[in-house]
Amino acid sequence: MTSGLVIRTAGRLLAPFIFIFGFYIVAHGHLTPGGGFQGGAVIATGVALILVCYYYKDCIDKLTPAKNFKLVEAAGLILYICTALSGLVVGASFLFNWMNATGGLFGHAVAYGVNAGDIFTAGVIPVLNFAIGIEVLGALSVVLMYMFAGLKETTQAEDDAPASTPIIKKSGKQGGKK
Amino acid sequence: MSLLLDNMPALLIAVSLFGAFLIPIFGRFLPKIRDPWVILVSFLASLIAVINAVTVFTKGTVVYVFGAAAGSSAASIDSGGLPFRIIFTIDGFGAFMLLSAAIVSFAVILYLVSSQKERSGKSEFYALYLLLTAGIFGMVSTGDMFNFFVFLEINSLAAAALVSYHRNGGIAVEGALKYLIVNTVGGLMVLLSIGLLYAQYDSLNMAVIASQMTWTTLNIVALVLFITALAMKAGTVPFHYATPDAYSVAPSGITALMVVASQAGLYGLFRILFTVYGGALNTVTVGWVIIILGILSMVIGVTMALPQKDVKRLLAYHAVSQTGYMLLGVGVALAVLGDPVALSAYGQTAMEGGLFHIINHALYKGLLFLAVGAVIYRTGVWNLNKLGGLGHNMKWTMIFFLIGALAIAGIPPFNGFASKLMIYESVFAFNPILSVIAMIVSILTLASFMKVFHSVFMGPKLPEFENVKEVPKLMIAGMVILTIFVIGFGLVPDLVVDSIVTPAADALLNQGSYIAAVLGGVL
Amino acid sequence: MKECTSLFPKRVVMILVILVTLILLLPSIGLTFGEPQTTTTDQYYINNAQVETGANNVVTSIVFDYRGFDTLGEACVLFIAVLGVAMLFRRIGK
Amino acid sequence: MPFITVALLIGIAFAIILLKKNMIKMVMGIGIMESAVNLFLITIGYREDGIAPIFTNAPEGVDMVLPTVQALTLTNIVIGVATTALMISMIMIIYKKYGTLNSDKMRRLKE
Repeated sequence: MTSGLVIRTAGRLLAPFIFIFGFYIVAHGHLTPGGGFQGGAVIATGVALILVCYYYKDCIDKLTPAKNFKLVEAAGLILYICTALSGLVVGASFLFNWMNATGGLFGHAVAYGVNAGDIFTAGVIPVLNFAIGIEVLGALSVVLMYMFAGLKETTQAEDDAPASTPIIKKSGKQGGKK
Repeated sequence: MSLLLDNMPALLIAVSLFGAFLIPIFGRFLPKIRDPWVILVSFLASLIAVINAVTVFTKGTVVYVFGAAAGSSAASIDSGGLPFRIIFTIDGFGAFMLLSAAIVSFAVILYLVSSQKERSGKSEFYALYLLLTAGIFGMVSTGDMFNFFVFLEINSLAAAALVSYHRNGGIAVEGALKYLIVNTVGGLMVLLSIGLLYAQYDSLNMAVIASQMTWTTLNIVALVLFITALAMKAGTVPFHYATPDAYSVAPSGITALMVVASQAGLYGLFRILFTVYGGALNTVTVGWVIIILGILSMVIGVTMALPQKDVKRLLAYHAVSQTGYMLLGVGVALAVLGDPVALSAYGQTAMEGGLFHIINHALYKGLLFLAVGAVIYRTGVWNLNKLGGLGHNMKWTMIFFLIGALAIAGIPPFNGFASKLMIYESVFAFNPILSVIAMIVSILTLASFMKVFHSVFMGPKLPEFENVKEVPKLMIAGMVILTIFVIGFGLVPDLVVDSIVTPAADALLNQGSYIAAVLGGVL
Repeated sequence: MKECTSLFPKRVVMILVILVTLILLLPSIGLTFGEPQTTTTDQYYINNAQVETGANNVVTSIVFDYRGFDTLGEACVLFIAVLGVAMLFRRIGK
Repeated sequence: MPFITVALLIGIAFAIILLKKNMIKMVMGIGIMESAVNLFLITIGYREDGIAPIFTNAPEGVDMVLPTVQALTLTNIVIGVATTALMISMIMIIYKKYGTLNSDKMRRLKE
C-alpha cells in the first residue's frame, strides 16, 4: 500500500482547509446547521486524511502519539462538565444557561424571529459546542489511531512488507488462566 | 451547603463523570494518586446516592430540573404545564435502587483496586467502572424517557467494555461482543418505542405520558417492544443467552456490579409497567406474561446451572434464576392491580417481596461473585472439578461464600430467606402451583450451592494449592461490607421492609403520586 | 444471538422476522405522515428558544440547553467507546 | 409511507442479525436497524412543507418541522457511532486471536 506523491501533497494541502471548515461548523453551531458533533467529526476527517496519506507509524513518531488525543478528549469533557457545574456556582441548576443575554461574552441579546445571526449570542451554548467539538475530535481520532495501530505496524520504510508483527501479542499470563 | 443539598440529584451523576474524566489525565501524569482517587470518587458518589435516598424516604419524591433558573418549578405555567427540560424524578423505588447500587459499587471498588493491582490498562478500567456506576445511577433516577435510553446505552457499553477487559485470548472479547449485540438491539427497540410514545403525546417526560396514557394499538406495540428490550437487558429467559457468557468471562468484581446493572433494566421494566402504563394496562394479561417470564427464568436458570463446571458460569445461571423470583413477585402484584381487595390481601406483600429480593440479590450475589473471584484470584482455576480443599487456607473467603450460599438458598437468618418467604406466602394466596415451583427451585439452588461449596472449599488440601494464601485485606474489606448487609437485612427484615421496601412498593403502586410530584397542581 | 442460528432453523427465524415486521407495520396505520398529532412541546421550543437560549438554531438550543444533559450522556458514550477501544488494543505490560 | 419502510428495514436488520454468520455482517445489520430507528424519529417530526428549525436567514411565515426529534436523532447517531466503533474493535481482536469472522467457529465459550 503505497501512498504516492500526489496523494501526500493533496492531503497536506487539503487538511488545513478541512480543519478550518470544521472549526467554522463548531463556532457557528448555534446559528447555522451544525454544531459540536458535526464540526468535531469534520476535523477528525482531516486527521483521518493525514493518517491515510502518511503512514500511521510515521504520524505518531513525528507528530503526536495517540494517547495525547485521549487527553484532548478528556479535556473537552472536563470543559463541558465544568461549564455545566458553573450553573451551580451562580445559584441555579446544573447546566443552567447563565451567560445568555447578560451582555458579556456570548451574551448579546438576540433579535427575535428571522434574523441574520450574531455569533456572540446564546450564552453557554457556544462554549458547550466547543467542548463537544474538542471531545469528538479527540474521540474519533483516537479510535482511528488505535484501529490503525491494531491492524498492522508499518512505516514507509517497510513499505511493501506483509503485515507481520501484530502489536497485540498473545499473553502467556492471561491466556493461561482458563 | 444548601447549594450542594439542593443539587444533590445532579451531583449524583456529575461526581462520577467528573472523576471518570480526570482519570486518563491522572493515569498519564500522576499514576500514584489514581487508585486513591478512584476510591474517593466512588465513595463520594455512593455517599451522595445514600443522601439522595434518605432525602426521598424522609421528605418524599425529589424532582430536579436540569438547566432551570433558580426556583422555577418542573412544569412552568408558560409552557402549558408541561415540563420541557430533562427532569430527574427520584421516588421511593428509585431511591431503593440507588441504595442497592451505592452499597454494591463501593464494596466492589475496594475489592477491584486490590485485585486488579497487577494488570495493565487500569486507567481505562477505572474510568469505565465509574461511568458504569453513573449509568446505573442515572437509569434509576431519571424521569425522562430519552434520558433513560441514553443512560441505558452508557450502562450497556461500559459493561460490555469492562467484560472484555481480560481479553483472555479472545474469549472475554467474544462474551462482551455477544452482550453488546443483545443490548444494542434492546436499546434500539427501547428507542423505537420511545418514538412511538413521542409521536402520540409529544413529550418525553414519563409523568406527562403516564397522565395521558390510553390502551391503544400503538401503545400495545410500544409496550411489547419495551418488555422485550428491557427483558433483554435484565437477562430473563428468552434472552438469557448473553448473560452467562458475559458474566463468566468478566472480572469478578465487575460481574458483581453487572448484577446491579441488569437490575437497572428490571427497574426500567417495572417503571414502564407501573408508572408509565399503570392503570391503562390490561393488568391481568400483562401480569401473567410477567409471571410466566419469571417462572421460566427460575426453572430454566436453575436447571442450566446444575450441570455447569465453570464456577462463574454456574453463578451466572443462578442470577438468571433469581431474577425470576423478582419477576414472579412483581408480576403477581401487577396481575391483581385492578382488584383492590386482592391487592391489599396479598398483592402488596408480593410486590414488597419481589422488590426486597432485588436488593437482597444484589447483595448476596455480589458477595458470591466476589468470593469466587477471590478463589480465582489466588488459584487461577475456574473449573469446579479441579478446585478443592481451599477451606484450609482461605478461611475468610470460605465463610463469606458460605454466608452468600445460604442466603441465596433462602436459609434463615440471612436476607434471602426474608424476601423469599414474602414471595412464597403471597404467591401461595394467588396461585399455589407457582409458589410450589418457587420452593422447588429454591431447593435445587441449595443443592447446587452445596455442591459448589463442597467441591471448592471442603476436602483434603490439594498439592497444587499448597501455597495458596488468603486474599489481600482490601478485598476482604469489600466482602465484609456486603456480608454486614446480608446478615443485617436477614436479622431485622421487618425494619428494612418498613423503612425502604414499603415506600418503594407504594411509589410503584401509586401512579398518581408520581404524576402529581412532577406536574404539580397544574393539571 | 449466535445461539439463535443453531437453536432455530432458518424457517423459524424467517417466520419470527415476518412477525416482527408485521407488528411494526401497525404504527403506519395509527400515525399520519406529515402532520404530527400533537405539537405542544415542540411549538413551545420553536416559539421560545430564541428568547430563552439566544440561539437561532432551535435544534442546537435543544441539544445543548433544554436537553443538554442528554448531550453530556452522549459524550460519555463516545468516551466509553474510546476507553473501550484503547483498552482492547492495549499492549501487555504497558 | 415511510413507516412501512421503517418496518421493512427493521425486519431486514433482524433477519441479518439472526441468520448471517459473518460478524461484520451482523454489525451491518445493527447499523441498518439504527438507520431505521433514526428514520422513524425524523419521520414522526415532519410537517408538510416544513423547513429546518433554524431562524438564521429563514423565509418568513413558514412552518418549521419539529426540532426535538432531530435532537434525539443527533444523539442516537453519535451513540450509534460509539457502539459500532466498540463492536468493530472487538471483532478485530477476535479475528486476530481466532483467525475467523464466522460466528459458528468461535464457540469457545460453550465447552
